[in-house]
Amino acid sequence: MPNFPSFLNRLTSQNTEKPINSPMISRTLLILLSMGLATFAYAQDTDPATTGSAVANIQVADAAPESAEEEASLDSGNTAWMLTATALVLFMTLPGLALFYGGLVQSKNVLSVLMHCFAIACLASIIWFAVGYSLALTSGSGKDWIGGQDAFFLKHLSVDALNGDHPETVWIMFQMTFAIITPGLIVGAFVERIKFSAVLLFSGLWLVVVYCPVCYWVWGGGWLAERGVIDFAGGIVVHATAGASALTLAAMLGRRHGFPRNLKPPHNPGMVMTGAAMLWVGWFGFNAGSAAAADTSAGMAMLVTHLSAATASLVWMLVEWRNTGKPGLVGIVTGTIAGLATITPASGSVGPLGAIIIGASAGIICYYACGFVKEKLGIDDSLDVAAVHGIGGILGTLLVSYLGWKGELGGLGINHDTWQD
Amino acid sequence: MPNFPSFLNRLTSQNTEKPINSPMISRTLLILLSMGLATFAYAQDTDPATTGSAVANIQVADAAPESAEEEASLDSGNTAWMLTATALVLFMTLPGLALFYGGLVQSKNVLSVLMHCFAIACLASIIWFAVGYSLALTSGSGKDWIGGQDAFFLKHLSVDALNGDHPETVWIMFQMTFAIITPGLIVGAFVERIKFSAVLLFSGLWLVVVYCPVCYWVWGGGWLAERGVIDFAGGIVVHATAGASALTLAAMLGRRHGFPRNLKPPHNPGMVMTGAAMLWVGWFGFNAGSAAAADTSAGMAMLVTHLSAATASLVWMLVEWRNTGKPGLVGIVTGTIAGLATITPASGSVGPLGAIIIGASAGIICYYACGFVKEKLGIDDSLDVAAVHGIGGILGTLLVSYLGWKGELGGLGINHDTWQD
Amino acid sequence: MPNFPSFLNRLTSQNTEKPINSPMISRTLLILLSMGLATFAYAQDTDPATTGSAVANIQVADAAPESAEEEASLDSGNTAWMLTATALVLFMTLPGLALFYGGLVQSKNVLSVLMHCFAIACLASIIWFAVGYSLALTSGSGKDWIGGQDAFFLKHLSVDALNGDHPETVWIMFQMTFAIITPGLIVGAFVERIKFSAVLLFSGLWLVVVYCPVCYWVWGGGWLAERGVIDFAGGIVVHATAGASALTLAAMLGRRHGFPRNLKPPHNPGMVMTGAAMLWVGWFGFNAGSAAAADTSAGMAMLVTHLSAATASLVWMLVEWRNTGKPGLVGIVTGTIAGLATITPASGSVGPLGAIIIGASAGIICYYACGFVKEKLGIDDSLDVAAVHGIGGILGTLLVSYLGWKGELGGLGINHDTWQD
Amino acid sequence: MKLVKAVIKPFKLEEVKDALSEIGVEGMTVSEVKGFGRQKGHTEIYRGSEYTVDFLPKVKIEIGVADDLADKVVDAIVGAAQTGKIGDGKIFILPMEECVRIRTGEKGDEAL
Amino acid sequence: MKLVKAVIKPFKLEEVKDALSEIGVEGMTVSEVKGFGRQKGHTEIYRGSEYTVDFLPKVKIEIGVADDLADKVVDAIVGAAQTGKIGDGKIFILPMEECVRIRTGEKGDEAL
Amino acid sequence: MKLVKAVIKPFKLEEVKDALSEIGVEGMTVSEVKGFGRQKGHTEIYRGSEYTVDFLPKVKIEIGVADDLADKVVDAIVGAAQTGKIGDGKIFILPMEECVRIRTGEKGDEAL
Ligand SMILES: Nc1ncnc2c1ncn2[C@@H]1O[C@H](COP(=O)(O)OP(=O)(O)O)[C@@H](O)[C@H]1O
Ligand SMILES: Nc1ncnc2c1ncn2[C@@H]1O[C@H](COP(=O)(O)OP(=O)(O)O)[C@@H](O)[C@H]1O
Ligand SMILES: Nc1ncnc2c1ncn2[C@@H]1O[C@H](COP(=O)(O)OP(=O)(O)O)[C@@H](O)[C@H]1O
Repeated sequence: MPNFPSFLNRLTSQNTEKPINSPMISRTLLILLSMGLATFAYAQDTDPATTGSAVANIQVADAAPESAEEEASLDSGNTAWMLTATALVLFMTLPGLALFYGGLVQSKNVLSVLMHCFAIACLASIIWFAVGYSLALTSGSGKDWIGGQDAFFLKHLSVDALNGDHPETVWIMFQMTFAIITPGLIVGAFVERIKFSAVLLFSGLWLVVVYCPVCYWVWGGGWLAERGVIDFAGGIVVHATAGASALTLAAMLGRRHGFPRNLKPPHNPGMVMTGAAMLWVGWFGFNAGSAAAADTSAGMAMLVTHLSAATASLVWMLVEWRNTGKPGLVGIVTGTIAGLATITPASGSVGPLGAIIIGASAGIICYYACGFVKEKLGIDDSLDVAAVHGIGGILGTLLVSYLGWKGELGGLGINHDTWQD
Repeated sequence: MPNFPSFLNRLTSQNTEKPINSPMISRTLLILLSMGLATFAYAQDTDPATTGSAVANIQVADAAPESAEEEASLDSGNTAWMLTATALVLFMTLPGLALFYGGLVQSKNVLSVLMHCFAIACLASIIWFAVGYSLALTSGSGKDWIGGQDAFFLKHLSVDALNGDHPETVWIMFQMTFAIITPGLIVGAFVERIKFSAVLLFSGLWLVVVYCPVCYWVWGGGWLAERGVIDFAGGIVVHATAGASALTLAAMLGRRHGFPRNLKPPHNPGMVMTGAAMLWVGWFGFNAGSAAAADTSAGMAMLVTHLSAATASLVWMLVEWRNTGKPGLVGIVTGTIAGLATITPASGSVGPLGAIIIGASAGIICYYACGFVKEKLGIDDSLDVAAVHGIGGILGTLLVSYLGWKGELGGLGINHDTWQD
Repeated sequence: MPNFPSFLNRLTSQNTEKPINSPMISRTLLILLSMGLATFAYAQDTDPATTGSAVANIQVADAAPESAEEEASLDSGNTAWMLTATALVLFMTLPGLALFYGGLVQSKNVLSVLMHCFAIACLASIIWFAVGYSLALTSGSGKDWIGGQDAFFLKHLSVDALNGDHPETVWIMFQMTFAIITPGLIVGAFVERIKFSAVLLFSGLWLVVVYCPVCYWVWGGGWLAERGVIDFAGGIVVHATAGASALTLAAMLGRRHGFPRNLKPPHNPGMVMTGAAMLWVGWFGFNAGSAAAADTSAGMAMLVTHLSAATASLVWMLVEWRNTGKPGLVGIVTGTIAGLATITPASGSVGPLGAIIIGASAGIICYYACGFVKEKLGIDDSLDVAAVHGIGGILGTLLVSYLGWKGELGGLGINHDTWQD
Repeated sequence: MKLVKAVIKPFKLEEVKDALSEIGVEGMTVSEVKGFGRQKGHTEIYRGSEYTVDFLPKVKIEIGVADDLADKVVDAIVGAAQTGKIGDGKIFILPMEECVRIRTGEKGDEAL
Repeated sequence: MKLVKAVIKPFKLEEVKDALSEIGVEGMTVSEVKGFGRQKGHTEIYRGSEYTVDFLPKVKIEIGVADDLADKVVDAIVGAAQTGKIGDGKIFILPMEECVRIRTGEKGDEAL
Repeated sequence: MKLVKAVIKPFKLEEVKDALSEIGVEGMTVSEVKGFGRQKGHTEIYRGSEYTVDFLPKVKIEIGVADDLADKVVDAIVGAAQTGKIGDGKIFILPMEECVRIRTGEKGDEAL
């Protein structure tokens, strides 16, 4: 990757204002790393109280298929829910995310954004099959920063292998849909000014170089998992990585022509709303599916996910109403996504009142983060991936320490004695 | 609420023709009450034969979580289905209902309608969390017209509480999606002539003042439940209340400019169709989910729901074809919704042939009801909420007495001996 | 049906270029038959090795409800999944297929296409209730080419009848959604040049005369089932029949004005993408639901379905990129559908690597088949039903012999010893 | 003959149409346009960023009229479309040499 | 030079374009418009209520032509767009003072 | 007074608008049109079949100007919209008899 900058230079379409300069690359890679590490470190700092249960929260703890095979037997109810959750998470990307992003750009760019989302989904699927699952979720490498190679091309797979009490095939598919949506989210950072071939190349590389390792660290049994980081459904793995990478990439690519004073408004708020609604519904699969079972944990995850989304939507709407004089459709649904991203890491560990607090924080903080990134940092993170997903994912990871079970404020709305996971 | 009319007067946007006059309020409140009571009374009159089983049909009969907790244990299959059904019912409102209504209005009002649906969904969620669930579905008040206050802010909730054999969290979420869609339906009555702040205020109040009590009466163990009213999935609770309130509200608000001779046709029938299709799919969760289990009752509910929708669609289309010379997309999908609303209260008690009869009745009666409300009553119930949902819900409640199990015509298509619930 | 041609002649709207001539009918009926038989024969030729397991693959093997009733008991997990799968398959047609087709035509025809899809869905539901289920999936006739008549109007149905370990009602509904989408697929052959009444008449007749028998042959215990044909989820029953009939019908109806040199391009690629994404998600219900349980077979079916779709999309995109200089949204999503149709018959018998091979073949072969049908055969199969679904379904049926379990190449990626169904 | 071209605010279309019908104008052709003028575009705020909307939606009406009717048409439009607020629009009057009714081939004032 | 402005039924666009190409017209500009005229709008019935559709979809074609070609252009349009039914549309001919081809800066008949 | 009508490539709209603002033009009316001209349409290939796209998207700008400003306007447009590639579009200049500002009723050059 030494000539990555010049390569990017060549592939970038002519729409950018600021050419990419090589020293910037090293700087931004540093930013990426430091942001990432800061998050994790912080998460770790404040988490000791929860260490004990956190490992159990991480649903891959018992995911090593070989060991599970003999004793466990298939539970049709849990399997039914995991199959459904997989369909829901795919639905988030196709067509949910595609419509959400497609509606936010200018009308002349809508087809290109849809194409990005769709092609990335296909590409990520193949990469997950080829190397991703193996590197991200199987042990066997003996290392704590990357998974093994035994499951390349899923060659290890037998049809009746189980992961816990559902088939391993379902687990591979469910996690695949996470690997699909994460690079899809980053699309929001570079819309309207990048070549299609560059999108494919970047997304493919990113999945292998960034997503798989981080996924292994947190869910695959890597060093963060060992230190007890809580990330129920992907606040770090999905949203923080996507947000940090989006920021880095947006800074590297430069700004769109006309940024920040002369941009075109979202061409189709109705399309944005439709996409956001699909993301909301699909997120039930994302968070409640991360319980890996149709059980009380899944039920609570769905409830808090929904409450956080609803609260963040209303709070965002009210802030916008106060600041601009009228509430808007694009605003309220952006609040929804902020609320959903923020509850994601916490959805296994907080109660209803905790969810309301998380949602309200998301509505305010992500709102101001949007302005901060674009106005203060001057980075054209076009569809606010960093401000909504990145900040949201990090915020949720931090809040869970205070709001979660046995955290400082107590698991609000949850009976302490009966809460066990 | 003594100054409600003048309040409404202030909040109404300038689009109306007829100002609201105070005496009208009392009159319409009377209409609302009488309509409601008439329905319930009628339902009760004709229902004695079914009293025994009706209580069992009402899925909240055994929903008092405290009592169920000890003996029952969680069934993962039923939980899986209830999680799925919840996602499906949310999908009905977001984006289903929003698109359905959005396509029916003029293009300049589409964003406002989408905003109404979305914001109401968020608001209803928070209200359900704060007071709704408690007032509508928990006992403990000792009264037969309103529920208890122990579950305000869900403070009673423990993560492993069960409702029957699925988590109480799931039950709260499932019922929340009903509380979301019902005020959403009423949006159809006041589109194109109301201020956004008035929508929020009305919907919030309505949920607490109308929906929660009626829900308690029928499903929460209130006086109607005691008298054996059959309302499997919400013919009374959801559709009749929404329809009656829509009619009242439309009468109070006055007519749109140009009503009835100079209105603009639906701006986007394709959007209407998309929304209706999503409502259809989501309705499987609504009706079959009301069985509260993945069992034979859910299976039959899904089958009859589908048959009624298909029949009503075709019948509506044929009536329109005969009356206007050509079948239209808006017509056929309105028939679908009529068929779905009408089968709702009956979907736990009729067989396939019963569903065909219900669907055919819905197709004809709701078709003519549309004309009746607008032309004869002269009420600008803009998107025909009363004619389609109100009449549909009431019609289904009446028909179930004749078509349902042990009703006068017998449960058509169902083997009497083996039908037990 | 002797005057079928002249009947069609009368009902065709004036948009066609080439009048239908009677001799053509016999010719095309011959084509249809021969195409169909060729497929089946071929499938049979190469299948002996799999005969043993094939019958088990066909999920109707144990579907005779009477026999299953006593011993089996309901499994809530499997029932939950079948209820969900049913909702997903309905979602494929409404609104998935409708939007997919609607976006491909000229803007002036979009409403008519949506209307076709919607009305056919309703009509097929009623026919399935009245005679279809009985003729297609019940025995009792004693014949090997058509089912019995005992289940006309579902008069045999008792509410607690089981099919295997899920309710028979669910089975009827699940299969009904297949009967809905298949005539819906054929819509693509005659868009933009047929009267609405002709569509209804043709679709109704086609369902009874073509679909029900073929369904019985393969899934209902008919002569093809007896010979061990593998068709897990409908490669023959759904896609090959739809494709062959589409070709026949397109040839009979003649070409659209301006075919092939002066056609209008798809009016809304974004709508096409939205529909295709919904088809993709829904297809999980189609294929994994065909396992009739939430088990390892369903999990593997979902995994291979997804991999085939992703591979075919990328391959189609690359071929188009090479041939035309730029990749397009309509192209990549057509590849998706090709990959999904092709894996359908094989989704119960191949592993991940087999799915990749099937997807890649679909991407290339269906791509060139589109050109072949339109340019070489000169048949205006307007939305390429034959090339994508017909060729796809046949291709998958052929490939499964080589790639499936114990087929010549072995079940790639599947551990032979543990693969049992 | 004249061709009168008026650019008005969209929500005034119905009123203008009615006013024109009243003075006997039987035909007009309408299109959606975007206007740029003294009424500067507004800014919309999405997610904390400002977006400038330069071009505002307007409706353009074209009416072919006989010479003597032109002034009445202009008055009718001004009467119906005026709000007194900036952005009300403009009327342009162009000379027209000939008019043909396609259905009949009629020419001149007959064809209007 | 003249500017010929024709309002026709949308489905006649292809035929008019072909007819114009035949007589050597190489350029034209087309837009979607709504027409109001003798061909009154129709009513559509949705859910038992009547909706009046006043404005019917039409297509407007603008063609800049040299003076001597104007009549041939009008004839070609009339020939191709005529159905004889009400609502066939109108052709307006306006005087044009100048025409410029942006690519080259050419002026006058050259630029057409 | 003149009515200047320019058909340009859509992505040049911003630049033309800026160029016109610079020379003091304060108003214009813009619409989306389809153009047919020397720049023949292209073919698009979907699923192995060719589709011909005859009409290309263009933007039409209409500007009412005082007589003496017309040439400057034309030059500004040519300057901003020229790419030198085929399909750059045309400018038509029509005589205009009168202009009315609806808001005030002003007429003539005042109203522009
Ligand atoms: N010189 C012009 N040429 C063409 N159209 C114009 C011109 N000036 C104004 N318009 C049109 O008239 C509309 C209203 O003009 P504007 O200057 O905003 O307000 P007012 O007419 O009240 O002074 C503009 O949006 C534009 O469409
Ligand atoms: N005076 C007019 N000015 C501008 N456009 C007109 C005028 N009269 C008619 N049109 C246009 O011509 C179309 C056809 O006119 P109409 O009166 O309906 O039929 P016909 O041309 O057959 O008499 C109308 O829809 C309108 O677009
Ligand atoms: N005679 C004409 N009348 C009206 N519009 C024209 C005429 N000729 C060209 N145009 C418009 O100008 C655009 C560009 O013209 P074209 O011939 O393609 O390129 P160029 O102007 O570079 O020669 C066309 O798309 C069309 O919209």
